[in-house]
Order: sequence, then structure tokens, then C-alpha cells
Amino acid sequence: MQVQDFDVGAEIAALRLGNPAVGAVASFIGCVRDMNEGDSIGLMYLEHYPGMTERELEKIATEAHGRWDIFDTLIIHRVGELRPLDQIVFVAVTSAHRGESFAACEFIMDFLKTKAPFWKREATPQGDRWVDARVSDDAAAARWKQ
Amino acid sequence: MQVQDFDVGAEIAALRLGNPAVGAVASFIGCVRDMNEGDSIGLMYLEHYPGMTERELEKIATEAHGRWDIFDTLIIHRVGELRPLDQIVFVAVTSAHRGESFAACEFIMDFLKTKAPFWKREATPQGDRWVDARVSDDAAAARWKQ
Amino acid sequence: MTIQLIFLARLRERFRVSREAFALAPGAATVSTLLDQLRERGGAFAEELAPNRAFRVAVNQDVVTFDHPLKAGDEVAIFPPVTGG
Amino acid sequence: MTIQLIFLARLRERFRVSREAFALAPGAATVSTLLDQLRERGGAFAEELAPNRAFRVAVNQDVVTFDHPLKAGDEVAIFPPVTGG
Repeated sequence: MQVQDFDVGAEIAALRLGNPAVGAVASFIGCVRDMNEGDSIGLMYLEHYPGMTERELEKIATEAHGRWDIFDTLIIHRVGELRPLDQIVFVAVTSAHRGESFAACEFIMDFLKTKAPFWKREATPQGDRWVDARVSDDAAAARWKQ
Repeated sequence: MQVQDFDVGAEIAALRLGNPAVGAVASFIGCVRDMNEGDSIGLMYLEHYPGMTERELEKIATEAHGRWDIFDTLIIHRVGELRPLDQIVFVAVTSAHRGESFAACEFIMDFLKTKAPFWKREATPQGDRWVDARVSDDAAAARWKQ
Repeated sequence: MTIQLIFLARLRERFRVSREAFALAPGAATVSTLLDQLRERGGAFAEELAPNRAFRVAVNQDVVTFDHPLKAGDEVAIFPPVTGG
Repeated sequence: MTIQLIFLARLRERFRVSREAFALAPGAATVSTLLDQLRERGGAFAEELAPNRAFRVAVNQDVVTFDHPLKAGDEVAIFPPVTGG
């Protein structure tokens, strides 16, 4: 968790860290959109539950390592005030072959969306509102159950 | 196709290009590994078929746009001499929601691996050899057939 | 027996409190009995914690089911379904 | 009737030629009849283009099946299965 922005190029370079066994890096960036549910968004505020957040992200990464043959995982999530175009979240996974890093990266995002204690409040022309959980996120996370 | 290296952070920024409707950026980097099929790799040479390469990459991107609700796609592939740790290929896809960009990015990589006319020759302690096509790449591409 | 209550996001705003020490009624306590006590406050508590509303409870930072037992000193957080990422 | 032949990667090395103008035998020509003519050269051509070997043929930069017809001026590339990415 961090308030400040992140540099995806530098983060990926640090994750690979001169490991010549890495053949694949899958990554994902989530960004603030200027529209949601048909309303224009000016400002967004991201709240989290300090302590539990770190534990949940650690659990999600551990679960990914248990499921796939991957080298390293990185999860960065911003909190506080954000605006359209801002980066919110970054997930990157390294592996020898591409299938594993793709699957693990998408798995981490799906679980982060449904398990990690973050909440978005957005400012719309009709006033502030808390974003509702998406049913599609639950469905995305449910696919990973054996 | 290019001989020179690329900066993934700058490429992603250019792909998003201030589009505030983008909520998701999925990307993939393929890198040269120092081991393949049990042999250590010193140098790698990437040959392609100029003209057809551009056409195939264009076809793959068009196919991805037809299948998913995505904004923009970027495919960069290097040719010529490369060494372990070097970046070979970069694919990035932007969309409103993450499912589409993840799927399109993996689809592009799977098709690039089986359709785009690139060939790898690698230098091993036993001499130079052309890399054989992987059966697993054909299987990965075959999953996308309806 | 006292526990630490934490309310987050929309529930924090609705209840106008983010953290409080809370005295559980004597006897075997679970998340369910805690929720019953909170609903007795009425108002936003009765409304937001009604059985048909979607909210989650974490005890010592792990999400639990409502039959989870509580002990003195537990950190009990109540929050809406998460919406990060 | 003359076509442009292109050999790539391992086949270019084995045949020791990357590009040549090639005169097709008179009559209706397809990729199959071209391959027959090339195999008649023997050596690496007969070996690498044997029917049990894995190679691909593109006509004017589109991969085609071996019954694809050929016409004068076509660019015909023969190459191993691709291994990029």
C-alpha cells in the first residue's frame, strides 16, 4: 500500500533483478476511469484496513506461488485520493514460460478484487458515493476454485 | 519489428495516451533465458520474414479487436542478436475492465508464437541450433478456437 | 469482556465511528451475538447490520463466519464487500 | 512461368540460398508441383521437403495449403514452423 504513484518500468526491472531464468513477465495495471456506472468521476478516494490489507495480499501471493511454477510476484496498491488516469494497482509475475505468469497474474487480480480490504468512494456530479461490489468480480474469483 | 530495445513504461504510457476510459492495461514481456532444453544459452539470433511479419501481427491485432471490447493493442518484437536477460517481445492491451485486456493479451501472445514468422537460433556450448517449435504453443493457440 | 470494534468505509461513515472499545454481554459470545447487541442500538446500526444486508466481519484481520467465537481483546472489523483494485 | 522463391531460417541455411527466381515446369502449377520440382534437386531439398517433414509455405505472405495454385510473379516462401515470441 502506498499513497505515491509507481513506475511500472522500474518495478518490472526490479522484479526481474537480473534473473536470467525469467522468460516471461505478465503484468496488470488498474487505472481510474473518468466514467463509472454512467456517471462522470472527478475524484476517487481509496480506503483500506491497515494490517489486514498486508496480510491478505501476502495470502494471495502465497496462494499463487502454491498453484503455479512462478519466480516472483509483486502487488502494489495505492490508497488515498486519486483522479481519472491515475494508476491504482499494479500486479506483476515472473516465470520461465508464459502460461504460468499469465494465469497467476489474473488470479492475483481476481482475488485482490474480492478479498483485499480496499474500498472506493467516488465523487460524481450527484455527490460522493461508495462503489458497490461487482457481481462479475465474484464470478471471476469463483472460476479459480477447483 | 525492431533491433533496438524498448522501454515498457514509456510504451504503456503512450498506449494509454491520456485516454481516461482505460481502466485496465494487461501486458506481457518475453525475455531471453540463459537456459533452454537443458543447455546454457550465450547468444540468440532472431530472424523474421520482412513484409509477412507486419501482415501477420496486423491480422492478430485485428482478430483480437474483433473478439474483445478493447481500446488499443501494441505488439513490439525484436529481431537480430539478443542475449540472456534481453527483452524479446512486448504485448500490451487496454480496455475498460480487466477480463478483456487479460484475454486479448494472452490471445495475441499465443497467436504470435504460432503464426508470426519469427525464428530463434541459439548459441549453446555444443554449437548453434535453431529452436524447435513447441507442441505446447500449438496447444495454447488451439484453445482460442470456438 | 471487552473487544475492539472497527468500522470501515461506508459503515464507518454511517455509524459515525471508526473504532471503539465494546463491552460484550456476559456469556458465550460469537460474531452473531455481537451483531445482535449492535442492532439493539437501532438507527443506522439496525439498518446496516440487518440480516439481509451484505457486510463482512473479520476477527483479528481474518474474515470469519458469524458463528465464530469471540474472546476478550479481539479486534473485530465490520465492513462492506470490498471494491479495490 | 517464373516465381520468386524465399527460404528462411534453418531452410535458408540448409539450402544455402535465401532467394531465387524459379522457373516452374509448364502446366497448371500448385504448391505441390513446386515442391515436387524442388525435391528433384535431391540433397538437402529432397531431405528437408520430404512429405513427413514439418515446414510451411506462404504465397504472397499468406500461409497456404499445398493445393494452392501458383501464378507468374508469386512470392513463395518456404520455412520451418515459427518459434518467435
